[in-house]
Amino acid sequence: MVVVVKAGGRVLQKNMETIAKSLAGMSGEGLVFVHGGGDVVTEYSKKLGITPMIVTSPSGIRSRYTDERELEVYVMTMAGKINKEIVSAVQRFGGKAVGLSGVDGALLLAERKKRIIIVDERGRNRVIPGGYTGSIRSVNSALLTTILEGGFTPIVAPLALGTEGEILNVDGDQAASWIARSLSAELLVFLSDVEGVMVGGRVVERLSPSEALELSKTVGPGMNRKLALAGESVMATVGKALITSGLGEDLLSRIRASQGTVIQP
Amino acid sequence: MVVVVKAGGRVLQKNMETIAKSLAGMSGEGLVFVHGGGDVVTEYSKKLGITPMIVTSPSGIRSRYTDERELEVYVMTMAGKINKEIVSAVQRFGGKAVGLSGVDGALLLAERKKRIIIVDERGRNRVIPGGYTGSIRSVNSALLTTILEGGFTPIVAPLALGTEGEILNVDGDQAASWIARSLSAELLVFLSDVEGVMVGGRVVERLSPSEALELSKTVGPGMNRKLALAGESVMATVGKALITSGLGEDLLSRIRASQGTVIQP
Amino acid sequence: MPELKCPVCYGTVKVPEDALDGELFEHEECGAQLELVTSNGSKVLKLAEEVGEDWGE
Amino acid sequence: MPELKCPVCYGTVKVPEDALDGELFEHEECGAQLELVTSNGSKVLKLAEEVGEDWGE
Ligand SMILES: [Zn+2]
Ligand SMILES: [Zn+2]
Repeated sequence: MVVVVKAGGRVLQKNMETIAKSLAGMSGEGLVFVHGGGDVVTEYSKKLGITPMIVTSPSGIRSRYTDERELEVYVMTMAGKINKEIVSAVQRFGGKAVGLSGVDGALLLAERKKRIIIVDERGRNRVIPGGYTGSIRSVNSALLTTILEGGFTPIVAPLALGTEGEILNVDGDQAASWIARSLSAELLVFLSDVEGVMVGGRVVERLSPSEALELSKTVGPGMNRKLALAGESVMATVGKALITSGLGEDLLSRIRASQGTVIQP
Repeated sequence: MVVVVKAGGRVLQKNMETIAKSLAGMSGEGLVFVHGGGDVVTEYSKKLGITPMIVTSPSGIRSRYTDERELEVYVMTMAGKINKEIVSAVQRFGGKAVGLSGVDGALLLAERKKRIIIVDERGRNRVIPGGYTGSIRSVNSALLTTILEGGFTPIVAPLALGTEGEILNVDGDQAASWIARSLSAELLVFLSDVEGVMVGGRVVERLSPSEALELSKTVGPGMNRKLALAGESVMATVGKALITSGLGEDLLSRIRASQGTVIQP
Repeated sequence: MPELKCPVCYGTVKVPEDALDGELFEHEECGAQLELVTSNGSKVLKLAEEVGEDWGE
Repeated sequence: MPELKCPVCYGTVKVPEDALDGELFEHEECGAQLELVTSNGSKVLKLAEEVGEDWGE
């Protein structure tokens, strides 16, 4: 039984201790944790005098544009600072954690965009050279399986290897979804800063994968991506997906009771 | 059969491609690689406006004094930038590498100095609060064994867990020696920027462990530590230690032919 | 508003004065996705290809 | 050069004018390793303990 849990940087900053404690509580049960941390990358980019460039795609997806200098900060922050902070925190609570990135054991292979379309500051579509970001194309789950069988909990930073062996920045939600699919996970959990997918001020409790894909077209940015990935994952090999809050104290019971939005056939 | 190889930051910066290629050539043969990188840490500390403080102990050992901000840069640079650069480079040459630090799987446990003695700028001995550096006390080799058995080459950054679960900066040579001892390595290699231990302008080709310890008292800083660790490791469980140059193209054949200074009973 | 030639249907495409290199235009008449480029010092339209949306954390 | 009392043998220890807190002195008479500290505004010597050399990369 494998459970893949993803938490973004904002949730981690707000609730690190509880999350680490919960991960320690699930450690040894086939848990894989994937983290984000874009805000911390931005903070360190600023400290190093690099102005982060956020690009918006024509379909409204906002993402960081990663040049060579930003990639360096991205790697240092994600695979260095954030990853090792989580690993040491999980171990303080008695878990056995191993920090990894998609680069290690060629875990995540991604394709880099040579050219990307952005909506520029005047609201017009434009083509620019692609930065060091990648879209995941395959997972080598051998390393994860080895580490899980050794009784350790992998803590994965969202990096990937490009086709020329270069390091790339990949989306953490996408990384979690690909890992869950490659391991045929029983459960994929997205820890967000809201209780679940909200429609009309209320949490949607249950969605089929196709309903999730349909609803992903109308919900706000951030949640749209999670919802689409949740739907696609369950359509593939994942048993169930859960979008729930990563804030609050009762994280483990929320996950075990599937509180939030459940995506299931 | 286990071989532990250590290279410092300067050697890595000068000869990264050849080292990565050599590691890839030894990958899957029970290889563990430990890296340094102090110079790169200094570079990033400066970029972030932190002035590095180098302290000298009464016995003449110079080391970086690590405060909380410096530790952060240390973790980002060592476990983030340098570690993932080596991992991706080894994989470009066909190796299967996994980046780790002493924090992962509680691989290296260290004791932090609460108070340390330094020789101050006036040449006088003084006690100051200890920084975030640790002296290694034990190794949990379970994670290394798991990863080696999976056919991967661990690439280890010199971090350790303190007794309160905090992250500490530890010496890379010390880390390599402890890992080699815990795995009863057949061979421990220190890649340096000289051909071996020099006495009277010539490389000393062979030393017994006790001769190594004796000579460590008279050779220059940097080499003295390697020589002492080599002697202690071979006195414990390590078959043989080799201090050789990490520069040049023929790294793999130098190691296989034991060119340099061999420490062996 | 300058008028440029569509390389697909050879029809006319209106492009804003302040259009920049890399800017994309869909030619409504033929449906082609066109990209503004500077070729030998003058602005021309070429078929946009091999582009995707950006991904990344 | 001020003279301070050794807390081990109660003998006299000579300390330089510019000595700083944390500075270490070996009392030759008794061999004690002593540390200069400020206590209630005045400089005194106490037995130095639990100190080691620094290690680290
Ligand atoms: Zn046309
Ligand atoms: Zn005395």
